[in-house]
Amino acid sequence: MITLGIKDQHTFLDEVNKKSGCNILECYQCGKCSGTCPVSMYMDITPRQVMQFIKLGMKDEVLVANTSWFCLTCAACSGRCPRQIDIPRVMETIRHIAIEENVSSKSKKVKDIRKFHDIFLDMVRRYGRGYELRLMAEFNIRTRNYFKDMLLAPPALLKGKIKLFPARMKTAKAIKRMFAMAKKLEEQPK
Amino acid sequence: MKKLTYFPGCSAHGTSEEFDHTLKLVMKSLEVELDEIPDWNCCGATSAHVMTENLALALPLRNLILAEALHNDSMGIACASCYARHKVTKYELDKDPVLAKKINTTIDEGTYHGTVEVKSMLQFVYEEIGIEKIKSLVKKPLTGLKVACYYGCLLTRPKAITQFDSPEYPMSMDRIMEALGATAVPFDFKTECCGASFSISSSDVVLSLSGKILEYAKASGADMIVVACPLCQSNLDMRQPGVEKLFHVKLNLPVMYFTQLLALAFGYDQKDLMLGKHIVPVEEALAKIGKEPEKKEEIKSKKTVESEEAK
Amino acid sequence: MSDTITEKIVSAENPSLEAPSDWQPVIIGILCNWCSYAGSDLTGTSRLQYPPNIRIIRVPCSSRVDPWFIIKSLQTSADGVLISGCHPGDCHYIAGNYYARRRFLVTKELLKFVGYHENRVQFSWVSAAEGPKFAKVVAKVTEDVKKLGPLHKYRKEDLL
Amino acid sequence: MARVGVFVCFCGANIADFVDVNEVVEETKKIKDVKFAINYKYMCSDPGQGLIKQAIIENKLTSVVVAACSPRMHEKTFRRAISEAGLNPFLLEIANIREHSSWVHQKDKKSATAKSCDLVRMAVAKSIANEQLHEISVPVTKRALVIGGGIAGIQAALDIADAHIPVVLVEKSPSIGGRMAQLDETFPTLDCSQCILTPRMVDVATHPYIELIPYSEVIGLDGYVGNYKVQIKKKASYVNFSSCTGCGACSQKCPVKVPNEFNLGHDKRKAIYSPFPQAVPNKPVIDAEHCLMLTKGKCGICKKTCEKGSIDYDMKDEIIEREVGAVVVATGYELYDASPYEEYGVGRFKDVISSLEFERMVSASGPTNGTPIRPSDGEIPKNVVFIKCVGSRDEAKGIEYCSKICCMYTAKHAMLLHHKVHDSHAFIFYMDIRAAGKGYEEFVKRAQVETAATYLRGRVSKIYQKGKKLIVRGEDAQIGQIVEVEADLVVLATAVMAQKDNPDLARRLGISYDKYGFLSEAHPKLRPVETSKAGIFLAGCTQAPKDIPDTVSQASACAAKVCGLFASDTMKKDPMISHIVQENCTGCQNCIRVCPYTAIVTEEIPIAPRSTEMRTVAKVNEGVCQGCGSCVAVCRSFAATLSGFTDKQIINEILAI
Amino acid sequence: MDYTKQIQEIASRLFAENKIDFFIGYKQNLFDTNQVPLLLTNADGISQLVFNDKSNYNLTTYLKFEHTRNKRVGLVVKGCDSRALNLLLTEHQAKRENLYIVGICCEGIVDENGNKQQNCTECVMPNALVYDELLGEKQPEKKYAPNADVKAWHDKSLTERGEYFENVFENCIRCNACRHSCPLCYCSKCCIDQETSTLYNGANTLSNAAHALLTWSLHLAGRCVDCRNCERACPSHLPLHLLHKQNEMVIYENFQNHLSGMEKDEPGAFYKYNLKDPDDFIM
Repeated sequence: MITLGIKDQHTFLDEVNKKSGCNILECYQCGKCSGTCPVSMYMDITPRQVMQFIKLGMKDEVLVANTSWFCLTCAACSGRCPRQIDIPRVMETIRHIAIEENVSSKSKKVKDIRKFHDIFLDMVRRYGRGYELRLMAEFNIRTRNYFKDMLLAPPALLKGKIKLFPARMKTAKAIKRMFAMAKKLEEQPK
Repeated sequence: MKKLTYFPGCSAHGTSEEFDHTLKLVMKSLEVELDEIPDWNCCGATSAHVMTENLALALPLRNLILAEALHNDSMGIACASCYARHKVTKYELDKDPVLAKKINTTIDEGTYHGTVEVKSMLQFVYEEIGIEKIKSLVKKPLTGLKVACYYGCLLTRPKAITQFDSPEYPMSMDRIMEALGATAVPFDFKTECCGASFSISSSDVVLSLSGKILEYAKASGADMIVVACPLCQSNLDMRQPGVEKLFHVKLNLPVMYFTQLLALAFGYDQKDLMLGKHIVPVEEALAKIGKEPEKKEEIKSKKTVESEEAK
Repeated sequence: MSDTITEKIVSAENPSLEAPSDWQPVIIGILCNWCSYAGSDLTGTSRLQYPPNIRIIRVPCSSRVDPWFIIKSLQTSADGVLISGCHPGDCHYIAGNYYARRRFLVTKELLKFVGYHENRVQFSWVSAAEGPKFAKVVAKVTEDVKKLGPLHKYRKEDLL
Repeated sequence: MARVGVFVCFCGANIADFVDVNEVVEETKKIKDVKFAINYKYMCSDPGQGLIKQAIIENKLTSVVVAACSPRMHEKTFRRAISEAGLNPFLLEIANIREHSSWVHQKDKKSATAKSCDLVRMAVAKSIANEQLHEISVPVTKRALVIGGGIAGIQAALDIADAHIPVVLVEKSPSIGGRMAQLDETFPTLDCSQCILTPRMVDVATHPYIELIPYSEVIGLDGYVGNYKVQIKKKASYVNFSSCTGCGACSQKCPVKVPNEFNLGHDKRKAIYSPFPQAVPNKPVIDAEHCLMLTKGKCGICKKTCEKGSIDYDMKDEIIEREVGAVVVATGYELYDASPYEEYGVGRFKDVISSLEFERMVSASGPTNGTPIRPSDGEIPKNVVFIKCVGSRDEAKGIEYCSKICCMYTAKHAMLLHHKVHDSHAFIFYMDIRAAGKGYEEFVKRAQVETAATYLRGRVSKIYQKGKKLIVRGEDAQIGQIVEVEADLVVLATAVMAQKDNPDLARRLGISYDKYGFLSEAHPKLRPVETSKAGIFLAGCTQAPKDIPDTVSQASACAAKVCGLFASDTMKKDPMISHIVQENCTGCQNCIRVCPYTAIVTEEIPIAPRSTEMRTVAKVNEGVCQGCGSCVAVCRSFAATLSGFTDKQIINEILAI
Repeated sequence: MDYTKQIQEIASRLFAENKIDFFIGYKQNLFDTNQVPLLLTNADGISQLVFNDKSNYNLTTYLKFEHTRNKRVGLVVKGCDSRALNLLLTEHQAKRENLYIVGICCEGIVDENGNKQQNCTECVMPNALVYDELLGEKQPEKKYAPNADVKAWHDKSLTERGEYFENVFENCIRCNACRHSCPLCYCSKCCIDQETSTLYNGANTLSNAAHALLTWSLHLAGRCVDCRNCERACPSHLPLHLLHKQNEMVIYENFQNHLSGMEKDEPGAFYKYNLKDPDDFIM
């Protein structure tokens, strides 16, 4: 059971609204988003429920939920939302808040997903471009799942789908600098 | 000779070499000169915008700035996610110059003016080349080939940003295929998500999503799926064996890039299409080309029409 | 309100001129019949008190108010003028107050330009339900004009 | 030489306690022109009024000032009083020393008294400038125009005609009956629409006081309340109604088949047709687009068949004019075209149909004789999904408002489906169930319990095909899980929209409409059937979405308004309106620009008496002017004046202080 | 800027073809360099017609007089004049079909010492907007900027302004020359007329003069086109443009950049409204 009207219900709502530029109060819980979302069945709470949770100021529940991490930003929901709420943007905002306050779901999947993104970005930082094999390998190592996709990798390798060596970018240092600067910007108070 | 700034995206030199390759062939026939952005970088899809705000904008911004230096009206992007990232970045920054300035600080290569139009290769071919021109170039029509056109999520969404075709039931690729002589079957999963970025991080999701798409493509009677995005391609193609295992079905549904079929119809030889790169073999499907499309289909459809009129 | 003023009051426009100690400003209020006049009646029926300096003239609609009403009032008897009509959109005559609003702004600015203190002429939207608001408005205007002191602008002859 | 009488009222203690009424009288007596002043306990009482009358006569008063309560209170009373004493009622002025003095300055008798004196002075000054005014009376043409022959128009027409007031009923299509004629059974009682409607349609046709003009449109309206002139375009029907017996032989023989609008294209009609069997008038019309004779110039079968020789291929549109005193607009509604809902495959899937198509299917007189079928293969559907709020409450694809009737008719459809196909199952996707109305909630309950329709709370996300089935996917928000229904038929409860040509009509009639195209009422609560233009009224869905009971009651309300308007032969109007002193008028026509009622027109007058050279000046239409005075304020040359509030009167008031 | 020849040609042509009953142009004044209006009823006086940078008078004023009403008139208009003409047409004071208009692309009028007049330096529409034929090169249109003097007075204190205007109005002798010379003052009954005005009649006091002029300027607010006929006509040289430009500024800044007479059929600022008009000055 949750009791409302104790703490200010709207602080979280306002935060999300401000950062996402959406107005979640417009949501009237029709559920078209949830029905649309290709991965809603994997989510702890459906996008529609997220909206209601936010309205009720249930911050922790929202941040811990895997919903925002499973969002593929395929924008199908926002395309159909009768109140034209940019739901992927809201999910993005929630993720960013979760990262800032470094709250995270207990679920392994979410951890994996976050790891993947970390690795990916790290890769971009280092090479400036994508490099699938390393990505796969490192991901598998980091997720203690050594043989995942091993069946898939060899044919891909054979067919030259995955290069053995990264296509290094000439001015990868430009990217390194960018990362550094971007980090600074993040730290700047908005 | 049209000129087009070209952003291949990381996968072009890896998973989707055949896309990159055939694209270049097609553009030659269409008399479009591609100049690839010198020293482009990864757009950060899909991790950057998941994890950080500024980086998600900074990475594509660098490419946009580099592109502006080439002084072409528009910039064509092969990969759908790359396209989405660049398009969104352009949209956001054009809307909010202050933000643009802020992000620009992370980049030495120059300042952003927002002069370049960002288009997906599909959009470019459909809007700036046009069906008529394509028709005129067809040497070897693909008659008899039934294709299901799969657009994925990001080519036509979000409508406000892409401003291209329908987000629910797009027809541009279908029309191109029809122009090539192939038959585009009605297909309800054109814009369903294939699981894109989860390809590696949580492949089971991808399997079920891609599975559904493949299943319905099969059900719609298509010989193959046509795509315009490397991520979609790899998910639908590379993951297909996995799908077959998971769902205990035999799909054997090749997944080709629309550029490959364009090239084929424009008279290039099959071996120019790098068909070897496909996990699911395509030859069988391509063999259908030239065979007379079964008449029954039409007769039946005519019947149903009459039966309705009777009612 | 009628208690005589203790501290000196000088005319805002002509600081050289001082008000007699028992001076009370005269304010002319021009109210539209359907909203503001009805509102002022409500102020009465609900016995809300306000300063007695205002003299009310009834017109059908704020759009009946020709700028010269204001100018003439300032020329002759008034130390301040209050014009009040229906809120935008509520005009009994559909759009009268929108036309009036334009004239009011220009008139106010012109008077300011030629040396009338801006608080001499004030405007308000008071609906038939806003009895309390009317009382407040009148109180405010009266206070403002009291501060400004008697109006002598362009009235040289009445000083002679 | 003015002789003013001033009458100061105590209003019991209300005034007397806070204002020294005697002093007021003494002060007043000092005013030049005041010939008589007195105070009294209750001026509004009979003795009070008697006092005034007596004084008027004894002192030959030329105008009267009553210092009492607000003019909004007793102006009428005292006007009557002085007119009984032979004085023109508009020579009365009221000094409001109660609401504006005694009641608001209760702590300060001295200045309250002073103020009261001022108020009286002002009133006296004004009264001196008062003119004798006489109530304007405008003749009324006692005939009403009703636009639209749906249930709203029918009801209004009948109610008005039953009061022995002639009615002109103009209907766009060949027959009256409107939407209601297309319905099968109606909620909440499930009685057959045709059975209750057709008798009334016949009444209209046979009513001695109703002139039915079918297949026609209103193209113009000039004049003002009580005196409108309306232009009506009679579309060429190519059939001479007066001689046609409606035998229908022509339609039977006609070789051309066209999709039937009445059944939304689910069957065919001929090129010469009457829309449905119970049509009123039951005379066919030729659809010029498809008739072979009119398009290609050959055929002519109907002409050969018709024994009466009523067919006339050379018939032309004709424009007729009628004089009416009031107008009832009842143009009804359109249904939302769902094609923006691509995710529902609208247009791609034959088996996704609109609620009205379903309504026709289940109607015994419908294209399938009452059995619902799948348009794709003609099979009888077992699982039927009903989707509510398609277009309604959807800013993205449709309109923001709630269409009001869908919740109820969808419940009805679920029942009808059950009645027609016993082993069928209805799934209803809804967002809220809005069943406010007499017997409505009970009705929905029946749908839920008796016909066991499955209600799922949520907006459907997508529909896709799987073999012959349609898979309907959405979230059931109550269990928070995604549900998919394998449906044979999907019925979309499409929104109620304003008629597309409402804005044009509104412009022609000179009334206003909202952003959706619904015609606007004068006041959302207190004047829901009037428009901003006097003498024009609204009935039914032309004003907002409504169900049949609401529509009918609004129609009757219109009838009551019209009858009220026509109660007397002439309309009395307050003479406090503006008029133009034409010798001062420069003809700049700015008054015309600002007049909210287009009450001002231009007129040609000689530039000088007996001159042949003409000039254009403004002229106020007394019937239309409401007396706001906008024109007076914008008139720079003192040509426009407003009786009761003339420049002179107002200057006097200002100078009196 | 000298179109004397062209105008003379046009005038004679029009008379020759009997297209007009009047031709209104400018004529050199004998005494000083300034010009006076010239009203021709036939081809005789054509040689007197001139037009150059001294032709300052706004000739549209003549359209309001009895003898030109309903007559066919040939008329020379500069940019500012044409704005007035636009408004006169909107307010039905002249019939377009009766007019043959010689439009001028005006490079600005100079005063006796040869400097450009202030209103010309601030001119927003140097080129005639309505014309049957246009003379000269189109001149660049300036963006509207508030009048310099008005701005200057706004920077001064309330009392300073008050005293200044008290002196200004004191010098008014109420000869009504301003009204008489104004093309847009065509009323038969006028608020500033000392004899007939119901408002400001009686003795010529400062108070009467001041308030009459204020009312008058409000009658021209949103209509005045800044041709400054009034100011030129004023025998006691009152800076009347201050009032007009003040109103113009307020109207331009608050009512969607309204400038009078710029559009065809566009009424004065007080004869239309916009829902977004400023409302914050009202309680």
